[in-house]
Amino acid sequence: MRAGVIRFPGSCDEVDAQLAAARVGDAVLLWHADPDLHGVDAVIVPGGFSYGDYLRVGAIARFAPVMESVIAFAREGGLVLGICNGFQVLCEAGLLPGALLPNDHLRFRCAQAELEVVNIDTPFTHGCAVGERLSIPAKHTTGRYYAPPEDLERMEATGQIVLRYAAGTNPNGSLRDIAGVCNADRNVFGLMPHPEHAVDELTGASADGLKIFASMAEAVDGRVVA
Amino acid sequence: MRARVLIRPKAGILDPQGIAVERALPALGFGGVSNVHVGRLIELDVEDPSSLDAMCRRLLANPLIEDYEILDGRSG
Amino acid sequence: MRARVLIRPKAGILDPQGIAVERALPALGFGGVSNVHVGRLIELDVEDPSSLDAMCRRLLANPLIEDYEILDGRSG
Amino acid sequence: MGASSPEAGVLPSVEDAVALGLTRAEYDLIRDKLGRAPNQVELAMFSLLWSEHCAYKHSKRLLRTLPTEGRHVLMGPGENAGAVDVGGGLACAFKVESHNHPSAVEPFQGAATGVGGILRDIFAIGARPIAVLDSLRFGEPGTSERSRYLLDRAVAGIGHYGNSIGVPTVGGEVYFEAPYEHNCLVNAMALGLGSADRLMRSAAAGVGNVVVLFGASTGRDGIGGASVLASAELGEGDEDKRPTVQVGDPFAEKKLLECSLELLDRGLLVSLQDLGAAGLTSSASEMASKGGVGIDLDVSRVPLREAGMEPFEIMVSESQERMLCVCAPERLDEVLAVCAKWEVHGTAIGEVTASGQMRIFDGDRLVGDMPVAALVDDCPLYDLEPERPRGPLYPPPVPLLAPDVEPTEALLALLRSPNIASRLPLFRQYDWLVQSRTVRRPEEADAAVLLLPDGAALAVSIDGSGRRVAADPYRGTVEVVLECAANLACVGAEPLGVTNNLNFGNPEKPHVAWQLAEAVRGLGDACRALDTAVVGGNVSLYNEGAAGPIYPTPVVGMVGRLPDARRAGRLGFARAGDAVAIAGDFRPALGAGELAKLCGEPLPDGLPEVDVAAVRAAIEAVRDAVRDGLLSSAHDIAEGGVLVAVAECCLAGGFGATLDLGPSEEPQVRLFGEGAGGFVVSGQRAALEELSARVPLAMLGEVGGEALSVRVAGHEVTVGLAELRAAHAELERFFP
Ligand SMILES: Nc1ncnc2c1ncn2[C@@H]1O[C@H](COP(=O)(O)OP(=O)(O)O)[C@@H](O)[C@H]1O
Ligand SMILES: [Mg+2]
Repeated sequence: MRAGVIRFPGSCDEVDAQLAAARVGDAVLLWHADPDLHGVDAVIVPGGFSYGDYLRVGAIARFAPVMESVIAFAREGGLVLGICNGFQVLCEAGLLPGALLPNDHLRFRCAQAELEVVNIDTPFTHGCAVGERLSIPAKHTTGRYYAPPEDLERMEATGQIVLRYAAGTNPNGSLRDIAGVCNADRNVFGLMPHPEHAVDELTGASADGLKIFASMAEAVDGRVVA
Repeated sequence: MRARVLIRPKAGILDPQGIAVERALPALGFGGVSNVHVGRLIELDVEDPSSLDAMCRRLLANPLIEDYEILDGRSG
Repeated sequence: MRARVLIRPKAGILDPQGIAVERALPALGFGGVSNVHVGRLIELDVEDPSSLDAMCRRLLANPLIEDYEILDGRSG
Repeated sequence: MGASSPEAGVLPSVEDAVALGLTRAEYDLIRDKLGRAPNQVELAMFSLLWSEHCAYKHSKRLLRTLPTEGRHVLMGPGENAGAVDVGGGLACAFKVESHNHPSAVEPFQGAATGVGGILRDIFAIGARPIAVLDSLRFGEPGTSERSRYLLDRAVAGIGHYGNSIGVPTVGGEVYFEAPYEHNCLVNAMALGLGSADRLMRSAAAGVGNVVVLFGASTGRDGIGGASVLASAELGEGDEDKRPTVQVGDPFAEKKLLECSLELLDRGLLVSLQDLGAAGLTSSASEMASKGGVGIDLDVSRVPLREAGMEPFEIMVSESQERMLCVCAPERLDEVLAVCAKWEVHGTAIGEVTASGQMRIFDGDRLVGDMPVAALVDDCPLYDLEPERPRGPLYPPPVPLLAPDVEPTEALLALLRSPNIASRLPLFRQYDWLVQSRTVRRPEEADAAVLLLPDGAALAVSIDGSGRRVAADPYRGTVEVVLECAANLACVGAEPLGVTNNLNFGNPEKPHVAWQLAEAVRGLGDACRALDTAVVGGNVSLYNEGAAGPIYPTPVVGMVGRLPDARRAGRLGFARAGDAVAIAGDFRPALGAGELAKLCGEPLPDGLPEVDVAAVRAAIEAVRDAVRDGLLSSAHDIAEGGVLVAVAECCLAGGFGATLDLGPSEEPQVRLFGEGAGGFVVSGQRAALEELSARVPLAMLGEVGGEALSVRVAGHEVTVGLAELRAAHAELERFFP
């Protein structure tokens, strides 16, 4: 898999995402002002504070020249992963349902999140088992997932809810403990926790996040990556 | 023209900022306050006021979670 | 009474959000916009409107860096 | 540009000079240096460069006594940050700086811009910021609403800036004492990594080279003081036009950081300097002074955020997120192109000259013309008149416990004390893991540990105990340095260098002068004893409130290295059955300790002597044991003494322990006494016995179970982990 990680002004975790993706393939940085995706197999919209998170998280980044190409890429079935701020950008861009609102406690919180894999029938989670627990750090001020009730019902039915915070550990007030969702076609996936910060036990509390990148690589390359 | 855009959380969506303000006020001796909501105020000079609505829908507000209202900057 | 409090960065105080929005708009095809400022909107039901001013000074606004304006909620 | 003598304009008077904080004598000296009365622009510039903050009038002579050279030092004091060699061709740049006053006025923005300022110092020398630490002091949170507010907002501000710019906040310290009630301290430290052979200096060079200002536009931020110079009479409400509160923009700084590092990577710059206190005035003058050149600046070319700013306002503005660089004329276009790429505004505003003069133009009008040497070097330095106070300077703390308090109650009260309780409610508001380098985060180990590319790691600790320094400025400061080294030892690191921030009261008062002189003597002696060097720092004086001076608070930041990140030590007990011991010749005393404070004891006049050589030996023994993987855990004994240290090991590891401290004349001293040089270590019995060959070692007992149970001189203390944890979580109350 050759992954392209977008760098917006204000991105913070783009290099971490590049290093994580490079563990299962190649990874390059894509510049926000350059609409050319340089033939990557998958796009990662990284965490950080694109455009300072000013106005509304993800609202300005969503209009960057590169995003037009990402939207087209996604419509053609290309794999797109949005992490934290990237998740917010993908929601603003309409590639994912719902929106992210300020945490119910209104503070930035950095902590290990205990996640439960709900749907493994996606290119991002098929390396996991249903109900498997993943321990992945989350760090954000605006991670409370919201979608209108009728949409939530549909998403439950169509398997678009991919990750939940383990019962009783919801760190931000997300509806139905939702931590990560995909689009109807399941080729676009966004989550608030940071899998790129859970790829090596030396600098993270676990390596569970690697499963997400490995799943993507397998989906792209059609082979299992150690 | 000077315009003001008022953006508020849609009814029915939890507004923890509003709740926090509502909780803090009595402690400071301000009773009789209810129904508090916190949103955004955007003020701008715009040459073509007719473009404001589109601006709100495309960028300034997120219709899924927010309502907006455009005021003439001189009003109020 | 339903009241609206508009809170904006004081004149001369840096307004990073306003700058960011002003920079973004032309790229979206919205030209002719200038002097953009981003502040906060607080809407509340208050029994005693005369207490609003004190509320703004004590809690709702930060007088060091923000100006506030109280509007009757029905207006605008 | 080119002109004869500057426009006089409305000549400011000596009273204006006094209003700006200069003495009459200093004003006369400025007259002599210029051979005429300074005009408005010149007086504004002199008043800032000759201020305590820029000129170190009362501290420079003391600072000269500090050891600033050593085998690891690449860059000592004098540049924007110090730097040490961390191997693999890499340099670690680091510095601590205070933002005390701005934080007292507006804690969120004050703390945020403090972080922004120290980060600029790091990337100004070409290092990419990799970590932030914070050192905070407030009044008692239990009784002071104001202190709770300052704490809450300062922490939020630090998090806001550090989190948004993608630099992890990996450590820090916070203490609460009444003397900080009217004068909080907000110090921020930053570390950066860069290639050792390409560190950037700030000396301007190359006559004819261009001076480029890049970053945010310039407003009236922070010019409050100088506004007495405004020739335009201020009318009602015009005060708004002269805000002193600076608002931080981490997004602008993020772009500034990437832009600056790319400019340096491409070798486009001759020199680089951040704009900090005193804005363009100090940045340009210091660049010229260090390069032994002159600089011409044209304020009419400075991009402004507000209309109608006067030349002096532009020169003294402290608008944030700006940098100044010097480049060759033929490089200017490339420089501006890099700025454009990062959406950073860059403007050529001046030129390096051979004149040795700082000349300020407004278009073609010369509005200021001063010898650089006069501005930067000729500020008079003052000798302190230290005098040891005869009586106590600080009232005794409010008693919360009876002197004969039972050990169990004392332990729980100590764990609940805001000075000891878990800092998790604070630091979980900080991103401690971005950049994928953090091997040890806060409360996992006594020092933060950051992975280096070659598999080695940096360790960093920041410390300062105002109360103990107040009791004994010399020994208290020695203890601070030793504690930093002990923290590093607990993760297996050896010191590479030290930075420090001297937070004191008014140095013109003999007793404060004495505190300052003694503290600096202690700092120097302790660094020499550990043969490590002071590579930088900051001084913050006049920290006094209505109730008198703050506790003298030298904050020490120490950076070290360990060869193998995978061997980094932890503080938590890790294995049931491990033996627990105290390593080091630990001689505790209650005076000036946390328990004494809770019991309302007045500060003692002096601390027990420290055997620095013995402490150093213990530090090195523990460090080597950690490096060799002999220990399961290591934790230095600090606030609250042995029993609190052991409880912290239990909580961090999730294990209980059963210990026997043996007989003791004074069980309270044995359990809760404080002092330098003691470590709680755990590991296999054989490993600890091996350690005992190098350092005095007292076996205490064993790790295991769900409770901490300690026997001493007949007393028995047994507290379950859950109860310990509940007490330790006290600060949660302040962060709902
Ligand atoms: N307490 C101190 N110990 C050692 N060096 C110091 C101390 N205080 C200031 N310095 C050095 O003096 C120089 C000027 O300090 P400062 O004015 O804070 O620089 P800047 O304006 O770049 O922040 C710096 O090189 C700093 O490291
Ligand atoms: Mg500097």
